[in-house]
Amino acid sequence: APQGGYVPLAKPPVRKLAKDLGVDLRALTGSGPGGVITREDVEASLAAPVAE
Amino acid sequence: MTDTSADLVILGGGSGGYACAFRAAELGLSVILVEKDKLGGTCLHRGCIPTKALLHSAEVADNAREGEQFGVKSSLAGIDMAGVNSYKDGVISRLYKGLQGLAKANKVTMVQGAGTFVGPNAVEVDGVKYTGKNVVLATGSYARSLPGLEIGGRVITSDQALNLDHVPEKVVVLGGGVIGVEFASVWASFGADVTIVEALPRLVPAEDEYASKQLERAFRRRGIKFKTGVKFTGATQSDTGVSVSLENGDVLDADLLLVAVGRGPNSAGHGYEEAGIEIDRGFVTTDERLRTNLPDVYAVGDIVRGLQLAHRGFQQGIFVAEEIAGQNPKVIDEAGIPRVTYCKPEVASVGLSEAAAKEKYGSVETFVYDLAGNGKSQILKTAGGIKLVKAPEGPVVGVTMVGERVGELIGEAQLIYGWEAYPEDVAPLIHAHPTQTEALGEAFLALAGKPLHVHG
Amino acid sequence: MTDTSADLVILGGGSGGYACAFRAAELGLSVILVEKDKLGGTCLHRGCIPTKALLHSAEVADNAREGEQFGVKSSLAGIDMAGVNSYKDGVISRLYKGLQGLAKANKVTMVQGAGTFVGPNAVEVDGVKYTGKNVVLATGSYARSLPGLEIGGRVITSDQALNLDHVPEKVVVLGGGVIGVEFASVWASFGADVTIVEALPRLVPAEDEYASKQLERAFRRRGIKFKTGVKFTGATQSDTGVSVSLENGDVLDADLLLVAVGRGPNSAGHGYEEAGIEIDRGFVTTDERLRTNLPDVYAVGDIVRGLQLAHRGFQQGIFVAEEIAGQNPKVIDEAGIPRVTYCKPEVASVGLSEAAAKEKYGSVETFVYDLAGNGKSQILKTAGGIKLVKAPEGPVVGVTMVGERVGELIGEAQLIYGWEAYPEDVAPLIHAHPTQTEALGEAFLALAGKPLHVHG
Ligand SMILES: Cc1cc2nc3c(=O)[nH]c(=O)nc-3n(C[C@H](O)[C@H](O)[C@H](O)COP(=O)(O)OP(=O)(O)OC[C@H]3O[C@@H](n4cnc5c(N)ncnc54)[C@H](O)[C@@H]3O)c2cc1C
Ligand SMILES: Cc1cc2nc3c(=O)[nH]c(=O)nc-3n(C[C@H](O)[C@H](O)[C@H](O)COP(=O)(O)OP(=O)(O)OC[C@H]3O[C@@H](n4cnc5c(N)ncnc54)[C@H](O)[C@@H]3O)c2cc1C
Repeated sequence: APQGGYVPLAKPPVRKLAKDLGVDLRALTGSGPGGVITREDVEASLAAPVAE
Repeated sequence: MTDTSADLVILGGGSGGYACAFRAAELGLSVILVEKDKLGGTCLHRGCIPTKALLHSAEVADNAREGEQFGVKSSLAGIDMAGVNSYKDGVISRLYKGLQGLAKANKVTMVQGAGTFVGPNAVEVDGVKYTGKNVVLATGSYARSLPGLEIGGRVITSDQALNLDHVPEKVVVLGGGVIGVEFASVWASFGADVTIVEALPRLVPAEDEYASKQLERAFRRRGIKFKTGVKFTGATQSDTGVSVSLENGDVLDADLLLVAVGRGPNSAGHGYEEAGIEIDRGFVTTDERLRTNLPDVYAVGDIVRGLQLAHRGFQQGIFVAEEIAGQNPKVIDEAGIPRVTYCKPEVASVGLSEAAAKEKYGSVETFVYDLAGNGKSQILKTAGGIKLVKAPEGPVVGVTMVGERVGELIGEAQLIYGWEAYPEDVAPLIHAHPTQTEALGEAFLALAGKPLHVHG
Repeated sequence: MTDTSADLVILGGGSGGYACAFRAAELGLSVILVEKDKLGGTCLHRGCIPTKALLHSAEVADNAREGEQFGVKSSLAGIDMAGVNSYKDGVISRLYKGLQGLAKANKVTMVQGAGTFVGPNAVEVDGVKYTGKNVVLATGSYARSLPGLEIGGRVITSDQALNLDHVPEKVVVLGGGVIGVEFASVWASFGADVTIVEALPRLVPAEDEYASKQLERAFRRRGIKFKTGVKFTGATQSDTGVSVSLENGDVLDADLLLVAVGRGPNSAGHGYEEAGIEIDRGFVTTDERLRTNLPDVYAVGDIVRGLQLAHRGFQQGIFVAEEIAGQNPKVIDEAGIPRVTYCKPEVASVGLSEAAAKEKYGSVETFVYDLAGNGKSQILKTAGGIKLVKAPEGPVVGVTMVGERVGELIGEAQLIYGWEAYPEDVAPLIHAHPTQTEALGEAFLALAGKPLHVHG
């Protein structure tokens, strides 16, 4: 992340959803515009957990 | 004949009880709701709704008195309390009718009468036992007094204050919390001479200090007197008045003394302790999932320690219904429950005060936006401001607002807090001009490092 | 002596121009702002602020007239237009002073005078050429009329309407858009006999049809007449009145005719076309990053086709400043800009209307929450409702609200739309009771399948 600057990985409700579901957003690649992580990305990560 | 067993038996049909009933019914559970008085409870009949009706009459009166400031040749000949009461009662009865309709539509079985909890899982009403797979206790609260201070005559609580047939000339309000400042505000608008006595060092002591300062300044301008940090020692009443003594030797004479020192949980006399339910200084003890110590017995609303607010009751009621239905709802974050005090000016907050946030995070960032910079607030001629508290490198964790009509801004603030938004999330969403929401927007812009209409 | 070159030269100091100037200055750019009249432009001096001040005087007048309904013995002897104007001008001048202070604090170089754009990158004022690495055009808009309808005498636009020294007895308002319904609302509250003429089939035709229906019903109750779907054919005026003819043969006599048929871009006479800037039916053509066809020349605000709103100007101004500073801001979603019409009752919306959403998504889900179920709205005695439009399997993409004071709910609605929230995200956040925000909360609860206070 750029110095000092805060870059949202996802919109607030999606971040909140991810947090509630225990999904680490930093482990996901965003498919939304500008690389933003979408609700679908979060849900997909639950459906198909990636190998460690 | 009514069924005497159900998935869920609820004792008390106030905000907590009925919200639980409706949600449970929606989820397919059978529900018996026991209420000794009127569906809707304190909030609808003796709380939120009637006070806010009085406060609106108060606003109308202030407007009429101050019309000249806006070029309006209005005048105020006085307050017609019979008219105020019939307006207020009209609002209540319409909402009451609606609520009864909802109970019916949701197929909730209503049982009229005073219930007693009998272990392990039933409520007895007039000799009939209603057994539930689950029981929810929701008997609410009552207006407390102080030791040695008996309610009666000129010494009243909110219950009587809501049904006065006249405007008192001179009132002392004991307690500078939400209910106290709301009544003080109404009576001042209606032309009374009002003095608030608060033992703690400031009005609305549960709020961020910023709110107290702003409110005190506004009340001073309105001519509402207050004595903070001073204890009440006694009151005596006669045919002509009531005399209130304070620890510092002051004696205040008035027509009425409103006792607004808080509300106590209504947990005695309904069989709780007798049945082995754990009670802590009057409150029913629950865990964070609102379970009492007895299996399948829950408690919601004002009998559970915490904020005494109607929508907390709603939220807890819904939570318990979903819990019972096996939906495993998320534990409620008490700090995320919005708080509004509807006096003039209003106070609204969500999340943590600066002091609480400092305790939690060590250090915090704060920003105050003064309503002097907000066009719509200038149009309303209201003063006040918005204070944000931000966790270090984190989201905004506290919003406190003071000003006329800011209560309606809490919806937005609540989403921001609840979704843990950063100032940078809010900043790109430029707010509508000219609204008071802009003040919130400006505060977030400023915290995001891009102030627009911010005066140094 | 002032510098005549800067990183950024801006032509026009209205909402778009000054927001761009302030943001650019914050980002370390040197800025020259050219304004021929007053910093703040239309919005502050002849638009948003004065109209909302009139609307507040109107609210105060209505309150005084209707006090009895609330038990308040108030009365209204009339409107003192000199008082209204001095209140209004007081608000403007305070905000104007604030804005001038901000320009100074931001170290924006103000140039007073009418500027002409000269290619490739300069603005000429009184023979002096101000050259910018970048130029932003922000000359705003003016009140349009119809062919053959000359403004003057009893035929006025908002510019004159804002400075009347009397309340007209009878007015015809040509145009049922935002500006038209706002003035109609003010004058009706001030006691005038008002008729709106709108060529399209409904009032506020840019809004979801739901809003038009609700507003028309409310206006009917208020005695505001309107003729929709009928064209204006001509007006003649005399010493004693103005006579307005409609296509259907009707003739309306009035004291004044307010022409509120929209605002045209102020893009002629400032050298734009002459310098090769592409213009499309008066509007300066830009791409989605607000670039004109000339390199390093941008345009913001009402001269760019789209919503003519002050906060759109702010947002575009900020966008261009950040773009020039190399911050690569996100393209503005025009639908995400909140829209508020401040008549009584207010209309507020964000996102798409049902019709627009259907076009985009094929089918949509909608839900309407009636304010009859909302306690605070009942207290205010206001009718109306909230309509949500949801994309199939997607977020809420449209919110339309009608009712007194709902304009302040748009802040919350805007976050929900802007952050693409699902009803399930909003539902757990139970709103404060009793507020109007609850109505929004109830609508989301219902869409999430868990209605609380919803009447079937
Ligand atoms: C003056 C005042 C103003 C307020 N303003 C607001 C406000 O603006 N906003 C806000 O959020 N909150 C406000 N509150 C607080 C709000 O009213 C309470 O938080 C809310 O009513 C609590 O709901 P509850 O269901 O826990 O209890 P209650 O609403 O008190 O309901 C309890 C119900 O149980 C019934 N009951 C009790 N015992 C028995 C029994 N043995 N058998 C059968 N029935 C029984 C009672 O009759 C009652 O109907 C206000 C309160 C007061 C007093
Ligand atoms: C009656 C009315 C009510 C309104 N109410 C609202 C409302 O409630 N909310 C809302 O969001 N919007 C409202 N608007 C719209 C809002 O005023 C405009 O959208 C906004 O002002 C547009 O900003 P702008 O910067 O594009 O243009 P403007 O504000 O028009 O500013 C343009 C500036 O450029 C200057 N200028 C023009 N040509 C030159 C030149 N050659 N040289 C130097 N200077 C020049 C002008 O003097 C002016 O100051 C209202 C408009 C009107 C008329």
